Amino acid sequence: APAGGGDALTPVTVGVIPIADTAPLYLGFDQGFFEDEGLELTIETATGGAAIVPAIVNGDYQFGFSNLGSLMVAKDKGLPLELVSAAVASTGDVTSDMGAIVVSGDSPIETLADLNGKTVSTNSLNNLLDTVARSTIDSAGGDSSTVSFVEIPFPDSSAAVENGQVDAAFVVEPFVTSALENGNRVLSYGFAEFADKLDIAAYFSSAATVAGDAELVTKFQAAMKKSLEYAQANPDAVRAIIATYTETPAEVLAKIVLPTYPTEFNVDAVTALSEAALKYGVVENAPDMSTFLP
Amino acid sequence: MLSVRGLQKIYKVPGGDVEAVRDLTFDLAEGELVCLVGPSGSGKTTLLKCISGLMEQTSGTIELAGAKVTGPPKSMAVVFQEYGRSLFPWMTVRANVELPLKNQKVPKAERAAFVDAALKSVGLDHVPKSYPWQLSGGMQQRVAIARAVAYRPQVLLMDEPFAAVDAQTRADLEDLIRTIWKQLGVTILFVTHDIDESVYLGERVIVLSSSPTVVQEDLTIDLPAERDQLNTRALPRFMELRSHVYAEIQRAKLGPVTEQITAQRRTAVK
Amino acid sequence: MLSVRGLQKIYKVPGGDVEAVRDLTFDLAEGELVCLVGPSGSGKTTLLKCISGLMEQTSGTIELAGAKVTGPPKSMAVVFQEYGRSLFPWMTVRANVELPLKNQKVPKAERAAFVDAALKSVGLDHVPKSYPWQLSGGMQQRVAIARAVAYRPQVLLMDEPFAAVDAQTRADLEDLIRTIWKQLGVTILFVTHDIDESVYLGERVIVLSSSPTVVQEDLTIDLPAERDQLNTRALPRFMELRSHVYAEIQRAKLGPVTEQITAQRRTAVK
Amino acid sequence: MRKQRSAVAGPKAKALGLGIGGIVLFFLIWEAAPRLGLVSDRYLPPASEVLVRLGQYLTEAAFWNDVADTMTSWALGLAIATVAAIVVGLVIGSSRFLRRATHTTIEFLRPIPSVALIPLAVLIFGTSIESTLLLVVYASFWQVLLQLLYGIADVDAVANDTAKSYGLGRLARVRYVIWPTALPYLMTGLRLAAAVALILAITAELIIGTPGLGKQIALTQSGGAISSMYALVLATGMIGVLINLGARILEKRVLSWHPSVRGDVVL
Amino acid sequence: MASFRERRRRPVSPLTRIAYFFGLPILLIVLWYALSFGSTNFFVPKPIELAQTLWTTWIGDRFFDDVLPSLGRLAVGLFFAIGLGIVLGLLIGSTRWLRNLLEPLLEFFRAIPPPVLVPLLMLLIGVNDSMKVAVIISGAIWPVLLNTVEGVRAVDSVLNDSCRSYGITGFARIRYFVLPAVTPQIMAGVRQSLSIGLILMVISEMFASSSGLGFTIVQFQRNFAIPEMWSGIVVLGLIGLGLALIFQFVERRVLHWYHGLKEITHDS
Ligand SMILES: Nc1ncnc2c1ncn2[C@@H]1O[C@H](COP(=O)(O)OP(=O)(O)OP(=O)(O)O)[C@@H](O)[C@H]1O
Ligand SMILES: Nc1ncnc2c1ncn2[C@@H]1O[C@H](COP(=O)(O)OP(=O)(O)OP(=O)(O)O)[C@@H](O)[C@H]1O
Ligand SMILES: [Mg+2]
Ligand SMILES: [Mg+2]
Repeated sequence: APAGGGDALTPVTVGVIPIADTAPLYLGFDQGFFEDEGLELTIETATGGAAIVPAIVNGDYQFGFSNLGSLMVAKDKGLPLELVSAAVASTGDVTSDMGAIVVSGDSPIETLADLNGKTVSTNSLNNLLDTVARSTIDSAGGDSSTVSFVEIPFPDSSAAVENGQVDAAFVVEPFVTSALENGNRVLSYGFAEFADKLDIAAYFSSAATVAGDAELVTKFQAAMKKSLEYAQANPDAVRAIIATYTETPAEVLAKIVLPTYPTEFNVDAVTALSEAALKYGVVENAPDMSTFLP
Repeated sequence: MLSVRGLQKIYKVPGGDVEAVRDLTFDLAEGELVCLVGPSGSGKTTLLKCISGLMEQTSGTIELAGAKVTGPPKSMAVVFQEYGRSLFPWMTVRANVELPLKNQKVPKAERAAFVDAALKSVGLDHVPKSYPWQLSGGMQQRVAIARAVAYRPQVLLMDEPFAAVDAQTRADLEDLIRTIWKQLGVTILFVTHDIDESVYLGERVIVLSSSPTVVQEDLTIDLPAERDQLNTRALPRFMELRSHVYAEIQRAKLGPVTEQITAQRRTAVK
Repeated sequence: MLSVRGLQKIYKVPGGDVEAVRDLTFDLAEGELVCLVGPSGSGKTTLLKCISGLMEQTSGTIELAGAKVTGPPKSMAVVFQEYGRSLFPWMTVRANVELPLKNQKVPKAERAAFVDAALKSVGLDHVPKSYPWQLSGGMQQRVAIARAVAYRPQVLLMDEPFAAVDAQTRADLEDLIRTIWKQLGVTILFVTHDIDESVYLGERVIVLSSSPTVVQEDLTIDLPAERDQLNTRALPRFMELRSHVYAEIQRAKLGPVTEQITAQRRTAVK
Repeated sequence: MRKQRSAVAGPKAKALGLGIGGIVLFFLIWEAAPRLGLVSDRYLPPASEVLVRLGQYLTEAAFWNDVADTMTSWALGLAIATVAAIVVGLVIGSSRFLRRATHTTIEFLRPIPSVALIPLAVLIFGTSIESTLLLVVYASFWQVLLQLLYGIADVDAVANDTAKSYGLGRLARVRYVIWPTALPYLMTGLRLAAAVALILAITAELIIGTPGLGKQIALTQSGGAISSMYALVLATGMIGVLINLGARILEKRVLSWHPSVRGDVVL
Repeated sequence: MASFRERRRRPVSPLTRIAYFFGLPILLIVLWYALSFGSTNFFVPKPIELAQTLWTTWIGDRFFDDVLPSLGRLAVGLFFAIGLGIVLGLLIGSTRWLRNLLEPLLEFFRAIPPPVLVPLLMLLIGVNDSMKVAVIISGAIWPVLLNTVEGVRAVDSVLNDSCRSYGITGFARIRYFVLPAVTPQIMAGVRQSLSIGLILMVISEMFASSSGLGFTIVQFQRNFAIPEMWSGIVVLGLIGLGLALIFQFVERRVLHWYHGLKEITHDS
């Protein structure tokens, strides 16, 4: 197929979660990066893996977006999925990141070690966030086995913190910003604390697509690369595009901390994550980095 | 005791009103036993429902012991024409009869005695633990009668209470009603289709015209107070009275229109 | 036409069985009109339900036109004692009467004629569009009768069909039944509590004992075929027969035990 | 009791007034709760704010598109579920053998949450409307079926005997006796199912991400746009009220003979 | 004639009972086995695998840590849902102005999806067992409530007149007349509530929890432990079946008069 040719675009559907993390895809679509590669892109949204993963498996979608924890678990369980592209990573800045463990403004908790015996909420258990949280708590001299984690969706987390229903909450943007606005305090920027520019999520495809349609994958990777670079270079464009597909109020959007949009995985960080996942029992076998990453 | 004045009842039905009762006026003295006869559909059940305060009349007044009836009075018992539907299917026969007494907080021992006596008097002392739907039609009807009797009301309204029982039982029940009436001094209004029965039972027979209903005839039954099935029914006077009532009913069926002028006079057959 | 042999029916009730019918044997010839009388609770309704194939007997056989009854036969119509519950409240009077004919695929015009005639004959041609629950008890019962009449069955079972209608209407309906019987040659089994009615209507009267039930008496009514309300009822023979039936019923109420030996003979009063 | 019957001022207007009164009362409480500081207005904004937001929504074409999407899956799903449940119910309900044979299976399947079936639905149908429909149908089917089975059991023995004795066959009895008796139960089942279908239509959109009110709610939730979210929830509730209104009108028509509608028992 | 046979009340032998109980399920399992025989799809479980998973997953600690607490909450939730449903249903059904006042409001709440309602309840009640119980009540109450209201509105007019004429009013009327009369319909509602309660038990544990049957199932689903997830669903089904059996036992006692009246034969 002629690259950039307008006559025979290959249709491709990508299933994503409509959050700031997936802004590059939307930008790439806007900028025509996918069309340039001969792809006719359709973006489908869902709230989580429950719908995206089966849709990839049955070929409804060609590519999907998922957090790295889920992908490790999926591979561990033997799901025929393959990572194809980096997607989003933390800023690596321990003073300002897109994800943070927050406590209420008047909380006596000052350090991660103070969380011993306390309750912490994340959006999903046995996954990326609680693995990172456990790991950072333990590194900070606490004992994560005494911390009880509960699941609370991000939007409801800061209410739970303020009402004292949990002692701390691990949230991501835009809820970090709104938590700070409402007088809460960041205990730790967990991702940055854990590793430098930790990859949070990735684009993936099914093993069948990767093996059977290498050309498509290559095109997608190329378009993704351009999109990620563009996003990394144009934070204002990112903020502008987020406003089009989310309902985040504009005043909040202007203040949120944007993540990094890397084109390559941070192998060290991902390896550290996989080791932590093994350590905390999220996976049974640590993924082999040479085959796990594209 | 009971006074009905200018009673009118119009049923509001989608597609036109039905004037069931046009203009009824009559009185019952305390302790009277009056039978009500009239063609099918003439409004007897309607009248009873109004008297018992279960339904509001369209116009006219009903007074019981000097007070206007606006809701079901305490001291009144009704035996409904639809006996099958008036018993509680989730209660045994005994519980059905006992319920109104229990509700009146009659002491347990007394209650048991009343219930037993009532069931015995209608010949159902062998089935107290059965459920109504395990009984024959006539037996169900007798349970309803027993319930009314056990309640010992001051006023008893009965709507064709013996329709489903056999001739022999019917005769027994007729005597039962007269006994209760005499013993307890209860005021009874008794609807029946059996002309002989109305004459045998009543001290007075009110004949209703066909719908829209007025009182067509109000007949005093001047038979001796002591009545018995064989002798009373053989009296020539009994025969006269029953023929008279029969003739009135036949006349009633022809319609009320021509009768209205003479309708409300109170006659006694000479 | 109809042959009942050694019929027994035991109701299984938690806490003991009820032997409603013990041993019934009788025959109905084609085109016969037989009345069935018996004390309240003696099993008449039970018997009718068995004959109509609605309930399975415990033992014994029922044959209709030579074939064993195992389910409701097509050519049979039943008027139930619980008339109120046998009418469909979601249908108008007309639709209730029409339904069985519609189900038989009777052509529309013919159907309308049958229904109109039947409603007219029971005096209800003025309320075809009413719903059953808008009618008085007697009217409901007449709707049920009209339905059976309009159906033109070969066998007609009626369970106290005139219990709720007034004397005059009752007389008219009695004559209606005899007319239909003669005109259409239908076989009729008619349950009644009115002894005069049984004698006036029937060609034969079967008297049942009280429960557990046997046939106590099977009496041929040797009155002239042409009957009319005034003259027939005045016949001395009518009086004799009705006294005889009355005596039998009284005897029946005493219980079946002492009667069993003589029970099943077929008598004719001399 | 008597007073109500002789009520002159149109009882319909009165009923409507009371209904609106109830809603107004609710809004007042809602308005007061955040204003009095019982809950933080950041998590539960006062009613007025939400109503204003809803007012804005009502002028947006996108909102109406979402409503149309949701109502399409709702209507289709409910229709399929109802028809299927009626057919299955009438077949099972009128045969003792089937009733007994299917009992275990039905009781086993009923408590399975539709939400748990999402992966399976997506696997089979992808993320198209069929997936949403599967969930909607699965959840609302049981409501109608069960009500219908109880309705069929409620058939009056005498009425049924009457029909049998007049030679009405099984089909005719279903048509003329069983169906009308079960109808009131069915109407209740339909009202239950209508709400469940709406809930599932929205939940499915919320999770699978097919367009509709549910997706919009998910977006407002994950975007932290609280008043918008409550405005959409309010819209959902109002759709529920409208659906019920429709059900009541339908009920008045098809159950005019039934005591609950004809109202001999004035309560 | 099949219809005729319906009336026959033969004592049911235990063997036929067992046959009826297991017949169709076994048939379906065999069918499922045959259909899934060649399948390699990750999301489609196979009967034997599932049976093994069922055993290894749910027997042991998990039963006490996850299943029992959930059942406890379910029991409390159902108790209140049914109780409240009946009480409110009687009130609303027998008071016209109350019905007019509340009906739109109730319909409003009925239409709100639990996933949206849960955060609100979390806000108002907190993250605890009461919240989960509240979620169960918020969904399971409707079938009982609606059925009770409709039942009360349709009570037999002659029975109602009988009560009134004997002066049976107020509480006695409810106790002896309305409640028993409505029981058949209440039971239909209760039966629906049981399974809805179970479903909401799962949904309530999808939020703000760290244990429970629903939580575990959702975890399995999210972590692609597909056979385990299906086994959890089977557990739900089995609980539903268990509830249905208990229910049937109760219903038979409470409604024996009704079954006699309607000539319903007891089965299975
Ligand atoms: N609910 C109702 N709606 C409309 N019309 C009614 C209603 N109830 C009764 N009627 C009409 O009122 C008239 C009188 O009925 P009612 O039941 O009082 O008669 P009745 O004298 O008791 O007759 P019967 O001896 O047959 O029982 C009838 O014409 C009947 O059709
Ligand atoms: N479903 C039932 N369960 C138990 N016993 C019953 C049932 N139906 C009827 N019986 C009993 O069977 C006997 C006969 O009842 P049936 O209804 O046949 O009498 P009947 O002759 O029609 O009486 P009636 O003239 O009073 O209508 C009665 O003793 C009754 O209690
Ligand atoms: Mg009447
Ligand atoms: Mg009988």
